[in-house]
This record gives sequence, structure tokens and C-alpha cells, in this order.
Amino acid sequence: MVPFHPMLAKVHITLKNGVLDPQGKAIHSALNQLGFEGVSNVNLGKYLEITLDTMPEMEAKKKVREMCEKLLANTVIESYQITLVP
Amino acid sequence: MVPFHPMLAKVHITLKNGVLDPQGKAIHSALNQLGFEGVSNVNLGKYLEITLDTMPEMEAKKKVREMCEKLLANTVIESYQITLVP
Amino acid sequence: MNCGVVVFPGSNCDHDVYHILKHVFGLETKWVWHKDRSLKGFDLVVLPGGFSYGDYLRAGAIARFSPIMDAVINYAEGGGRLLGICNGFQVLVESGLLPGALMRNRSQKFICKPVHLRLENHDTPFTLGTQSGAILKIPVAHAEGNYFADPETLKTMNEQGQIVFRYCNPEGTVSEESNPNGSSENIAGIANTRKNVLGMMPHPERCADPLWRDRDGQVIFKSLIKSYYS
Amino acid sequence: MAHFNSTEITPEIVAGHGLSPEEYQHILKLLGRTPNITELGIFSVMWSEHCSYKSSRRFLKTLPTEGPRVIQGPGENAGVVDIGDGFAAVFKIESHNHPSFIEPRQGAATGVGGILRDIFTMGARPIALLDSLRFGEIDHPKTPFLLEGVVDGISFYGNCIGVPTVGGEVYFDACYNGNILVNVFCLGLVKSDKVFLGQAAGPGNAVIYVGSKTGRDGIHGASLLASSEFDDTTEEKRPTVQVGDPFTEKLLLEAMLEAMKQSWIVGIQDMGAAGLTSSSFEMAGRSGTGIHLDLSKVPLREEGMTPYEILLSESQERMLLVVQQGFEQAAIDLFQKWDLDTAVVGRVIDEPIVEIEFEGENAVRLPVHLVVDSFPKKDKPTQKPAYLEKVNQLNLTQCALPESFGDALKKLVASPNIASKRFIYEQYDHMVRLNTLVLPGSDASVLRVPDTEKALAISADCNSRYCYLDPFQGAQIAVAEGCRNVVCSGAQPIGVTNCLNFGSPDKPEILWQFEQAVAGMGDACRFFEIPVVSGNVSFYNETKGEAIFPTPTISVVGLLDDQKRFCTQAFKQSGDRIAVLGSTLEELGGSEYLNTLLGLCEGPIPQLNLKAEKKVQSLCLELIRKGLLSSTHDCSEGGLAVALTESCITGDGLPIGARVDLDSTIRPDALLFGESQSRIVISFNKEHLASIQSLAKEYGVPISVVGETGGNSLCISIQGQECLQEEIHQLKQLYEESLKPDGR
Ligand SMILES: Nc1ncnc2c1ncn2[C@@H]1O[C@H](COP(=O)(O)OP(=O)(O)O)[C@@H](O)[C@H]1O
Ligand SMILES: [Mg+2]
Repeated sequence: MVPFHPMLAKVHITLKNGVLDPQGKAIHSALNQLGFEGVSNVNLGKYLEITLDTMPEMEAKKKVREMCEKLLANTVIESYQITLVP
Repeated sequence: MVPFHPMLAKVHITLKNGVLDPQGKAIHSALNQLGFEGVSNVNLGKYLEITLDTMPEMEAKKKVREMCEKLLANTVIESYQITLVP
Repeated sequence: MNCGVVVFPGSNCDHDVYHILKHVFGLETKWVWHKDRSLKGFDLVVLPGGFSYGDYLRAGAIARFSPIMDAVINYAEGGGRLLGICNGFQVLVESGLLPGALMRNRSQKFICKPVHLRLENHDTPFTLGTQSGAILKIPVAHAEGNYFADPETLKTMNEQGQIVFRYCNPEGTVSEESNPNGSSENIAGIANTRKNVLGMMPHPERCADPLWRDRDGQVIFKSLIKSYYS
Repeated sequence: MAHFNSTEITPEIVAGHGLSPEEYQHILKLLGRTPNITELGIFSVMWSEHCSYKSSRRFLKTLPTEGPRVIQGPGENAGVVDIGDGFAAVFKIESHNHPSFIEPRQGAATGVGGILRDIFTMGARPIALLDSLRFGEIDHPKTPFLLEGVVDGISFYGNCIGVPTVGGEVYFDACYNGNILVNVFCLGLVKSDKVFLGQAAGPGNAVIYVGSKTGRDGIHGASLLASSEFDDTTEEKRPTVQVGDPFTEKLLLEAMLEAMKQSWIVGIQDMGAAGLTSSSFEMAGRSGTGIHLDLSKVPLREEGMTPYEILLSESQERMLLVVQQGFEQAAIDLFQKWDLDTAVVGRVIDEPIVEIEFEGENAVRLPVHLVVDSFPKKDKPTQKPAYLEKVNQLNLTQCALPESFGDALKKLVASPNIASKRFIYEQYDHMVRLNTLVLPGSDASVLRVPDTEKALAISADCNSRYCYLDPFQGAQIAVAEGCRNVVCSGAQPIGVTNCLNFGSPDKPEILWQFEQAVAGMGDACRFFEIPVVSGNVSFYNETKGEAIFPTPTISVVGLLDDQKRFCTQAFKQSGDRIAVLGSTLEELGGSEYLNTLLGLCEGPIPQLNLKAEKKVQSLCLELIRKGLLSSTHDCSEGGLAVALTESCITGDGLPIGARVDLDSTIRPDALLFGESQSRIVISFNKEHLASIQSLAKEYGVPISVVGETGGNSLCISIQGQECLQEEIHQLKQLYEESLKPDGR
């Protein structure tokens, strides 16, 4: 028997190409104002850490993908990427 | 001469341990209500992609760390993690 | 005319719209709790403003899965009149009843102030009481009202007359300066193709009580009444 | 001894809890034994300045707190004043200064959350918020960050919970560079026979916990932070900062208001500073009962929390209820409908002790009154500060007149303390719930009282420069100005709340300022016959030994019998006459003019004659009630010229100019910019001139008709000789744009 061993799903949600990122832009200009040079672009996204009970990796991936499609990302403007850390 | 080759800094900003995460809590209970089982915790953080001009890795790291301290993270309640992708 | 006002946890303009419907226009008005599952018998359903589920994750994202939403979707698909104001608009786009998405304001800040709107389409049950081109002064109060849709969607929406309000200046000119939040094409309110569902960021219920001097919001409610009785 | 209480009590531990050796000896004597670590923690928070009011009590006792309308004075979560028609106004103001300096957004947000809970625990629905803010100099490197964070926090919390923030005040001064002030006022409405109190009556009744789970937030936060000044080690002492969850608070608010319609609720208290500790001791203390708690039942957010941590946690959005025995399940069902965590955590008991168990073992056993009011009562000394001599010797002959009065006016209009705060209040939802009749941007904000013909006016005021130069009269003026603002909107002042922000009371000079300010405030309130029904004290507002200016913020609540008869400060149409009620003396001490143009902070401050003030206010109210006025504006910072400018440019539509001639022989800068008290600028249709003049005579108020509205400029002459003429569009732009972050 495998001992109880939770799994961590890391989800990155970012704006799709072609969708203007006003927050990223605002941060970019704030960085410029603070005197940080050499920054050519800033994008802001969301980062979720979801702790799952033990389950097969395939199942976990499928489950988290479904969560993203349904709730976590707004697929009209956002795309997502899932990484599993056992 | 190295050709122009920008560098990408990926920054993850998450709440420090013990700090209340109302958003994570709300997402967690929404997932439960949607019938997703086996989720034991959800945390919501920020994810930034910062494109930098070419510069030595050491310098880039130092610069991004400074950005985090000064602007990007609220270090009273948040911690950050920087990954450089050349 | 029977009106229902849906209450999500975190709705906070629910009382305002209830007051206008019931006390100002004398309409039969009932609360609908988000855990209810039926909208039988309503001639108008309003998704009010506020911060459903704190607007956590994204405005409207969690409310869209409230138990009542299945009934809301059925009701809309059956042709029922559905008005989403502010947070209600956000719920409508999240649920797919209206196209596009509402993102954070360009200024990154919450904005509460009166704005001017140009009516782009009077051929809807929500606006038939006035003429296209009319200028209305109605307040906005939101942090995520920056409307986005891809160019193709925008094109279809324009062709189908789905764009109902645009932000403009007091003279009616639609310009960058009169865009409070960065919305694509200054869009402030849109309808579905069938025109029975309207979502708008400005709050008509905030300027419909005769106690105030500004009453432009009455147009929406008067139009709905007119269309119901005609 | 239980394992969780095994820490040995050493002198270092005692000192680390902010208790003096003397206080600790007192505890030993009272208890007749050594307290365990959990008990020590309880004493430390309950005897802190923040919870015990140990330095301020003796002064606060002198305030007038009674009156025919008072339903509940100080001592409960908020004050309650009857407004007729079966309704009462519930209000209080509170500070969140120290947390906001450490983390401006969350600090300010949780400040809003805290004051809202104080109001709805009384059974009232909160209907409006005001924020009174003080920052360091506008050019100080930290100011923009703090300002933005604080405003963002208030906006985030207040907007989300759906209570409008309808006004406030913002000042900038170097004395706040290292210690900002964030004071938030909340007004609520309740049926006057449905006021709830924080009582734990009826032995056997259940003690129920409702709201967010308890985490390790802010352990020793508010109480210790607010009881010691800042220094370089503050960074290290940082407690876990509390994060606000306005959504949970909204659920709590609605659930509480629903619960309070039930018959089974006995008492309610919010868990604010010192959390579960202060709420249980205070509830028991008020009813002469005791409480038994089982901490194992408390909903926890983190693992391994000790009784010490659970009792001292300052997690937000939590309430403690006492519910009639037998109705536990009814209560739990109701709160679960709102998806709130709920648990029966204890019982009311006969014996006046608080008895706490954890995991089946005894953790705490303390007599209630020992904790609540047995701290050593030693009056700290007061002493008049030496600086007062030096700063009250203004020699006007050494102050040259400005080269251009027009430029001086423009500088004032653009100065941070006077310029428009629109970019701030536009970030607040100030309209939600449809009660705001007068939006921010006038002297006071006016809220209708739903289901009646009435309305309430509210305002927050304090000129701390005056209070620094003369704490007694400065505080009197704060009361007078608050009343004047409310009167200018057409309301009769009916109650006051205050937030007293001072330096360290351990310094005799600071305590003297405090004593004087409280005396001045009490004096003025007695004279105007308005009771002080609630308040809050914030001491230790110091950095590296430098105290802020004494800042006794006053909020006045006023009542309008006819919600249609309110008045605002902006001119309404061209062709109206303009007059000034009250007299202008040669008083420039303490003024914004001296500060902005000459960099001087010197007195004497303007004299306040309470009798004259009362007459002006009574007349103004009478004129508004008779419908004779188009506008009324209190003359405050920047004097007559700024008041006239604001009346020209703060209307909804296009600005309206004015042509004014002043008939006086005092120094022209004092005439234009001096801040003589008890003056109101009014405008009216010229048909009403005779009636207004005769009423003024009847009330014994000096009135000077000074000009007429209209045109595109503000044009002021003195005895026929023009001294300034400025385009109103330009004045408006300066006023509107100067403070805006991108305007700078
Ligand atoms: N922090 C704030 N939040 C909301 N409104 C504010 C704030 N500061 C100022 N205001 C509004 O701006 C207007 C002008 O403020 P102030 O100059 O302090 O008024 P007064 O001098 O009449 O007391 C008032 O209506 C006030 O309510
Ligand atoms: Mg003022």
C-alpha cells in the first residue's frame, strides 16, 4: 500500500495572446517609474496551488483540467497550464 | 557577440504561511459545490512574466528580487519565488 | 408584471433594484434566493449588482454556478426578459448568456461616478421607450467593467445590433476620453441576439427614484413595462 | 500543569507581554498565585491601554454622555441616539493607525471591517462610512504608497460589503510621516426598540461562535501594537497581519440581522482587538455572570494552535453570541444557511469567573472583575508642554503680504489639504443602497432614512494644527466645525463620536494635550447640548519619540426632519446674492495660508466664541428650513476666498463665477485667507434678501451681503479696489487635478 501522500497541482492562468493586459501594463510603467531599466514586457496572471488527495496522475490531471475549464479560467480570455507535483 | 536575446523572469507570489487566503477558501468551496471531490486545499497567488533585456543572470536575478521587494510582492504577507529562463 | 430579483451571497444592489421595481414603479416584485431552482411565473428577472462571492477569483465566476443559474439559463433560452446590472452583467458573461468578458478597469481602480451613455439600439424591450442616439446620464460603480470581445465577436455584435450602450461625452461623442474603464469600442451594455437578455455595467436603479434630480435610469424600467403591456 | 501551559513565567516573559513589574505584582496579589502563560496573555491584552483605557478613563469620564435622545451611551459596541419615527441612529468611529502603517491595504480594510461589526452587533444595518485620514507630507517618499494602499483597502472592503463610503477628510502634514492615521466612522439604523447589547445573561444559556475560523492572525496585534510606539525594531515585532475577508463579513452581517429578528438571542459581541478573550470577559463583565468555554470546539484554521493562541488571535469576521438554552440548533441552522462556521463553544455560568478548558484540561480560571477592571489605578502625571510658549507668538508685521492675491489663492486651492479629494472618493462606492442624498464633495454628506421623511447628515473633522497650537480650543473648534458642517446641510446636530489620536500617555506633556483636548471637546459638546455617545482612544502615535499633532477627530451626526430640505455648498445659479454670516477678524494664526505660503505653523489660532457660533448655526438652520437659501458653505481652511472658490466650482454642472466686494480694513490676506470661526457663506435669490436680513437681526448674527453669483471668474475686491480676479475654469482645474496621482 502506498501511504497517504497528497499531490499538488500547480495551475498557471494567463491571458491569451491578443488580449490586452492592462494590469501587466500598469506594473510595467510602475517599474519604469521606479527606475528599473531593461524591462521590455510584463504580464500578470494567476497562480493556483491545489492540494489533492492521493489519486493516479492521469485522473488528477483530468480532474484539474476540468476545474480549469469550468471555473478556474475564463477561456474566453485566459489559457491555463497544469503541472502536477507528486 | 551574443545576439540580442531577451531573458524571461517568472515570478510566483504566494501568501505566507498562516495568512488568511479568502479567495483560496472561496474557490475551494466552489469546487466542492461543483462536485469535485478529493481537494484538500486551494491557494491563490499571482504569476508574473517579466521580459528583460539581455543581461548577466546574476544581475537579472538581483534586479528582479529588488522589483519584488519594492513593488511586486507585499512582503508583509506575501513571499515570492523567482525563476529565470534564458 | 411579475419581477424577480436574484440574491447571491454578496449581492448588494439587490435592495436598490427591488425598491425601484416595487416602490417606484409599483410592480409585483419578489426575492429569489440563489439556492432556489425555479423562476416560474416571472416576466422580468434581474441579476443585481454587488460582489457575489466577494468577486473572488473573477467577478461573477463563482455565482455563475449557484443553484439558481440553471433556471436562469432556461428562462433566458425560453425568451424571458433578463437584466444583469454590473455584477449581474459579469455573471451573464461568465455563464455564456452574453458574449465576451469583463476585465479589470484600465485604471486598476474601482470607479464610482456618473457617466454618459449613448443609446445604440432602441429596438429592445429594455430601451424601446426612447430613440437610438439618446444620451443618458447614469452612474457606474465597478472595478471590473472593462469589456472585451475578440474582433470577430465585435463585428457580429455590431451587425446584429447587440451593442446597446456606449460610453460617450455629454454631447454624445464616443471617444477615448469618455471611456471610463478601457472597454472595447466603449461598450457599456450589450444584448443577446434575441434581445431578451441585457447586461450593462452602469446602474439604472441608482437614478430612477424621483427623490433624486437625475432620473435617466427610469428609461430602462419604463421601457420594460411598456414592452410587457404592448 | 497542562502541557500547553508549561511555559515558566519569568520577568522577561512578563516584560514581553507589556506588563510592568508593578502590574505583575498586582496580578500576583489579586490572584494569590502565579498565573499560567495563558492567563498572563489574557492580563496582558486586557490591561493594555487599548482595551483597558487605563490612562484615559479619568478624562473621558468628564464628557457629557446623556441627553433626551440617548438610548445607549459609551460602554457598548457603539452609541445609539433616537431619531423619532421608531428609529435610532447607531454610530461610532475607530482607529486602525498602526496596522495601516505596517500594511496599508489590509490594515485599512480590516479597520473598516471592525467598525462595521461594532455597528451591526447593535442590531443596526450599517448605512454609511466616513474615513478620516492623515498622512505625512505629500512629498515624503512613503506617502504615495501609504495613501494608495489605505484608499485601496477602504475601497476594497467597503465596496465589497455594500456599505457606501460617503465622505471623510484627508490631511497631509510632516508630523504624520512616521505614523499615519486611519479613522473610520460608521453609521447604522435600527428600530429603537430592537437595540442589541453585548450581554451574557442567563446561566445555562449557550455561548456560540460564528464566522471565520480562527488562525494565528495578529496575535498580540491591535492591543500591543496600539499600546507601544514605533521604533526600528517594529519590523521584527511584526505580527502576522490580519487579512480582511469582506465577503465573509457580508454573510455575517446579513446572517446577524436575520438572527436578531429571532427571540432566542440574548447578547452579541464582535471579536475585535484581543478576540475571544475580550469578547467573553466583556460580555460576562456587563452582566455580572461568568462564562465556561471549551476551546477544543472553536473552529480553527491552523493546526496545533494552543489555548494561548486561540484566545489571543485577532482573526477577523468573527462574533460571539449568547443564545437561549434549547435554541442552539436553531442558531446553527440559521448560520449554516449563510455558509458560516458555527459552534457551541460554552455556557453562561452563575459564578462570575471565566473558566476555560482545552482538550479536557483546565487552561484558565480567572474572576471576571479582576481582569476587566482591577488594573492598578495610578493617575499618570500631566504637564503643560514648553513648546506652547514659543509657537503662539506670531508676529504678523514680519509676514509680508503676497505679491499677488490671485497667485496666493491658486496656491491654496492646489495645496494638498484643500484640493479636491475626488480621486479618492471616486474609488469608493458612495451610492449603494440608494440613501446618499448629498454625495461627497459638500460640507456634510446626507443620507435619507428609508421609510421616513427624515435624513441624517454626517461629517468628520479635526484641524490638528489648531490642536497642536492650542489643544483645548482646537478640540472645541473641531466640535464647532463638525456641527457647522452638518448645519450647513440643513441638519440639527444630535450626537457626537470621537477618535482621540495622541502620542504616548506616559509622557506628561502628551497626557496634558489629551486632558486639554477632552476638556475642550466636553465643553463645546455641553454648550451645544450634544451628547458624546461613543468613541475610541489611540495612544502611542509616535515614531522615534516624535509624537503626531494631537488629533481628536470628531464626527457629528445631525438630523433633518424633511429629507427634501437639504442644502449643499455649490452656487446654484447666476444672479443669486452672496452673503457671509459671522464676522471676520484679523486672525491668521494656525492657518493653511501661513503654512502653505510662508511655511509657518504658529498661533494663536482663531478665537472661538461658542455663543456666536451657536447663533450662526441656529440662523443658518432656520434659513434652510424656510427654504430661503440656494447654497451654504462653512468657511474653514483657506478662509473666505477658498470658501467662495469652492462654492463656485464644486457644483454638478458648469462652474459659476462670482463678483464680491469685502468691506473691511483688516490686513487683506487675513480678510481673504484668515480662518476666523463661525462663518458661513450663503447664496440666495435676491427676493429673499429682506427676510434673511431681518432673521439675521432677530438671531443677533452679523451678516454682510458681499456680492452676486455669475460670470466666468471669481472677482474679489476690498472696499471697491480689486484684489483678485481668476478664471473659474482654471481654479476648478487646479482644485480637481492637483492631488491626483497622475496630475502630479
Ligand atoms: N477620505 C475621504 N473619503 C471620502 N470623501 C472625502 C475624503 N476626504 C474628503 N472627502 C470629501 O471631500 C469634501 C471636502 O472635504 P473637506 O475639505 O475636508 O471638507 P470640509 O472642509 O467642508 O470639512 C467633503 O465632501 C468630504 O466628504
Ligand atoms: Mg475641511
